[in-house]
Amino acid sequence: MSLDIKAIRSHFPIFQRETSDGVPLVYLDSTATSQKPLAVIEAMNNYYRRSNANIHRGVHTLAEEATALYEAAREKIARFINAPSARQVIYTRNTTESINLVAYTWARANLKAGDLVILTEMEHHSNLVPWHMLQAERGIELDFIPVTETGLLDLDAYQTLLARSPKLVSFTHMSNVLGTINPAAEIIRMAHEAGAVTLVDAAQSVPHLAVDVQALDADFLAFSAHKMCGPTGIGALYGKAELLESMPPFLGGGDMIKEVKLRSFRANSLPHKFEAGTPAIAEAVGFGAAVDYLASVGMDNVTAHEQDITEYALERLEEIPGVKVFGPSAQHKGGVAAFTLEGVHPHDVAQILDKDGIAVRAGHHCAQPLHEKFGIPATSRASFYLYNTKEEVDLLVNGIYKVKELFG
Amino acid sequence: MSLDIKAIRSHFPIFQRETSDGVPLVYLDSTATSQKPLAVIEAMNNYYRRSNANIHRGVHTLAEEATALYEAAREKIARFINAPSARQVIYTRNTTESINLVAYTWARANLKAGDLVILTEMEHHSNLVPWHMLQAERGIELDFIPVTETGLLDLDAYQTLLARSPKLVSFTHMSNVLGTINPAAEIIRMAHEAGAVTLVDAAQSVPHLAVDVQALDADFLAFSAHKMCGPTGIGALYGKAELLESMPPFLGGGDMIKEVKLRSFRANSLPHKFEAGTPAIAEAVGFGAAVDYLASVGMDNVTAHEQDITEYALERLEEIPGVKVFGPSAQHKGGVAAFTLEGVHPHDVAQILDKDGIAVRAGHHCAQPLHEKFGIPATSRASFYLYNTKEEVDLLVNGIYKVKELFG
Amino acid sequence: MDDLYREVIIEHYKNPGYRGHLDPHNIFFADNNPLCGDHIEITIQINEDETVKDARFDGHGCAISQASADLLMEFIIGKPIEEVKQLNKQDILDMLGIDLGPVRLKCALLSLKVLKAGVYGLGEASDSLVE
Amino acid sequence: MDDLYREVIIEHYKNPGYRGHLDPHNIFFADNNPLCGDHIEITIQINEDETVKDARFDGHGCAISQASADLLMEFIIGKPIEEVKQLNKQDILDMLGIDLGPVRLKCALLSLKVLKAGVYGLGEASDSLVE
Ligand SMILES: Cc1ncc(COP(=O)(O)O)c(C=O)c1O
Ligand SMILES: Cc1ncc(COP(=O)(O)O)c(C=O)c1O
Repeated sequence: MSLDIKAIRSHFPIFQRETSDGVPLVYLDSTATSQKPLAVIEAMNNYYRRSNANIHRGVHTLAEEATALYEAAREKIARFINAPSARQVIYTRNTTESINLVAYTWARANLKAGDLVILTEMEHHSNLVPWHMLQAERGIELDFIPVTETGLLDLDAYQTLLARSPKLVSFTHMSNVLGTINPAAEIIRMAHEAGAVTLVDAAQSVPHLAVDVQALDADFLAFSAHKMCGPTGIGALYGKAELLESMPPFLGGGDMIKEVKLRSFRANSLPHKFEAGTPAIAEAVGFGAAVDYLASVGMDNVTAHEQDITEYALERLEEIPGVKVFGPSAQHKGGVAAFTLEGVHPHDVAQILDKDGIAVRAGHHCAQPLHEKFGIPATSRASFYLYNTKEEVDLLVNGIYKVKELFG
Repeated sequence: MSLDIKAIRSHFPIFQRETSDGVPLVYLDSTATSQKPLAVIEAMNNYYRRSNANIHRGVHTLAEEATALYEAAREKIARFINAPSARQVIYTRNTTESINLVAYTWARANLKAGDLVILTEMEHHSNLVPWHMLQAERGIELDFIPVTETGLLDLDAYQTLLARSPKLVSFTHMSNVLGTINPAAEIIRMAHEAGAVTLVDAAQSVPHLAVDVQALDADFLAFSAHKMCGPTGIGALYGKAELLESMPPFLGGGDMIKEVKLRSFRANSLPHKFEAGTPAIAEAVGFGAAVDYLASVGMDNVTAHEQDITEYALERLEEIPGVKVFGPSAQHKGGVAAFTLEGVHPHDVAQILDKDGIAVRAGHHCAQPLHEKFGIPATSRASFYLYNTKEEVDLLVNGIYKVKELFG
Repeated sequence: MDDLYREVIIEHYKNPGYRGHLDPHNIFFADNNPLCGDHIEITIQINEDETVKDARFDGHGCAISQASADLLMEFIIGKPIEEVKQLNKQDILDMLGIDLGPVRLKCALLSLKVLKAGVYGLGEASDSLVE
Repeated sequence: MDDLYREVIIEHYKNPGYRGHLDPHNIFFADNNPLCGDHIEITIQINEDETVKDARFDGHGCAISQASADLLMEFIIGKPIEEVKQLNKQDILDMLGIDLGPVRLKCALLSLKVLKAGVYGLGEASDSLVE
């Protein structure tokens, strides 16, 4: 089934805007953050207009409504990733906080000097820096699954690394630069055979692919609402129940406790143990609405549509002299095309495209080591989501020709 | 000047709702969370409908708009508390995260076993549990400024505690149960004389009083947007520049870095050093709008109005046989009245009031040790904000008489 | 006044029929609701044929928690233990004759949680007993 | 095409007049923009009367950063050092003849930052030099 893109675009109010007079928005930056459908904006709107109250301990009508909405959203998110139970879904601010939560709690409780953590060369800074910090603090060791010239993970090298008995394998499900969709189930199976716990950075996969945490057998999985049609300010960490239960709490404060004395406390049960203080309530409601929206479109349809556009985009981009697209071929790849244009800096490319309303990102996309690996300081990146069209790819390509002309 | 409450109430869409058929909302739970004016709801709305993009590194129009909005809000918040510069305002999720940030970074870098941290007996769990956790991890010592029978801090006892050379004095500016407004400037001056750093839990003060961090000479000051007409999901930590600069980062990831290599990173400058990953962008915009709204009303007007209502409420409540209000007299107190009604559990009080649309909170209000001190498991709490009226106090009092009748 | 505080609840709260302590007893269990400090303890005597001979509760807390406990004790007397083990949330709501939000539900279910932990001979009362 | 990429910018980017390296020189300084990897280094010769005798930049990066550097070198030759120390953001924007958002502003100001760190003899180039 192919998506009715016209209908879908009409769900997103931002597409009514022009970036400057008469210039419509061509938004090709969903990998950084997605746009939001009206249903999500309105869900939060209604929350603030009708049900806003602090949650959990309130007896009054508003507090009960707010609590019910907040927890119903958690159920929706749990179903969306096929978590066995909603209490295994912890609300965080974003993928970054989800990963840090694991680094501060599970990792600090379980890793000691010399213990090996395996990452990959294509990680986002969010899945590098928390481990750098732990390395500096604890003396853990880090090693990296190499990325091949074509932008895939080198699984043979991974097999070799596993012989060193890592305690944790933490990797991105989909690269935000190369677009590579990594074989997560296989990476996890191999890690488990070697006795390691796994963390999946699913910031780019949950928004774009049907992700089933039980089929993957993931131990931890982190993602952000803002990349999947949801609001900023909220993300999630999924974890296996026995791991989450065994972990010490992260932030201390209201709601994460069962009982507080002047000099001690007892932690609450899941998921509250990891949610200290007044949470992002309206944002949880919006997150739930986003998941409803994506589920109504159907994740398989979303993936198929993106695949279709990406194939077309790669074809068109590669025909432009001087353009080099990074990453694997379309079949291993999500809706991301990071490229360089010979003789023109990515910032100039992005800025000139912007004058035609075309929003692409330029820079290292929070993946500096990966850019270093490919010997470039920066790329321009176009990325696609359910609301993008082939016509927009054509506009991008025309825009790049204009850039070439200007710098020719 | 007295507030035009009718106009103010018209700014808050939620007051158009009824809690059940024909029963209007009497919202007396602003200490838990405040309601939101239309200006705040619409600011976020517009952000999502027009400018939504990820910030900081984007070159395209939307990214620049979003970045400008996000940083302009920081400037507004800095001005609102008279911070010397906006880079001293760190966005967090809430007061709780702000306090934990200090506990995880400044405190873990500066406190060792045996070092004394002074808290008070009237702290919210948010300013207890982070220190319990550090006590368990590090062996720091905790001691507490006692609360007198009338609900004030015992400053003589504090003076005695200071002789033990504490490293940190962390205290609430205003109690969320007793309503006590503590003499923050004096507490800080005394702490500084003893060589201690200070952290002010300003969750209840910044929403209700004009707070000037420079006049207070506070080292750190924590507050939440949701209690001051702003959205959920965002709060702030103010800190003195030299302290913030000397502190190690908290969460690792995108945006908080200057440079990332495969095995190391360099932290970014303030405020970004402490803001890892995609932040709560829409919420920052809403936070800025909330600060604009409060500034337009005038914080002195807000305080005066609340004082007026509180005086009236204390008068009316204390005339009800069997009612006992906790905390000091109105002149030392913000807009909070926590009370017990003889023979009736606070949960029952709250629930019966709710049937008349009156929203009060019942429980320990995340201040269990304080309740223990007063020998009660729970209280009912009515709290007031700029939109409350004396008529609402009358409805509360009538409601309590109904409860008495029912249980009589 | 309203169905939440139906007369029966206030009546059972103010004049409980089954408040007290049985000695000797076959089953004893106690727990509290940490959210509000409600406390319930129960003592139960059992007949040779595995039915409830007598039952009492003691404790303090809100009208909902105390009335539920009283109604529950009344209900189980004479019932087979096997049947007591099957009691669930809905049974309590039926006894109270009202609907409750999530926070007050905890109050209402405290006595059932304590009862079931007791009859199952568990070391700890868990929320999952009453779901 | 549009005022951001005015011909003068593209022209200075493609055919810079002051790209190079002076030897001997009185001042040398180098820095990069960590966001995009742009790199600028400058060498400057100074006359006895404290005016700029000659100036060159080298480096790589976007058109904005490289053109600004070229325009800046052209501008300062012959000027008193004291005047060079006073240059600020607006001067660069005037040379470019365009307005810039916050991200691209960093590109535009990189050469000024490097220049000022050099003439002030600082160990490190800080953003506050060009505000
Ligand atoms: C005095 C005080 N401190 C801290 C907090 C915690 O605020 P938040 O839940 O927004 O983190 C509260 C809110 O209830 C409070 O009243
Ligand atoms: C692969 C990957 N991991 C992690 C992140 C960080 O997500 P967030 O900024 O929402 O924490 C991103 C977002 O850019 C990403 O693409």
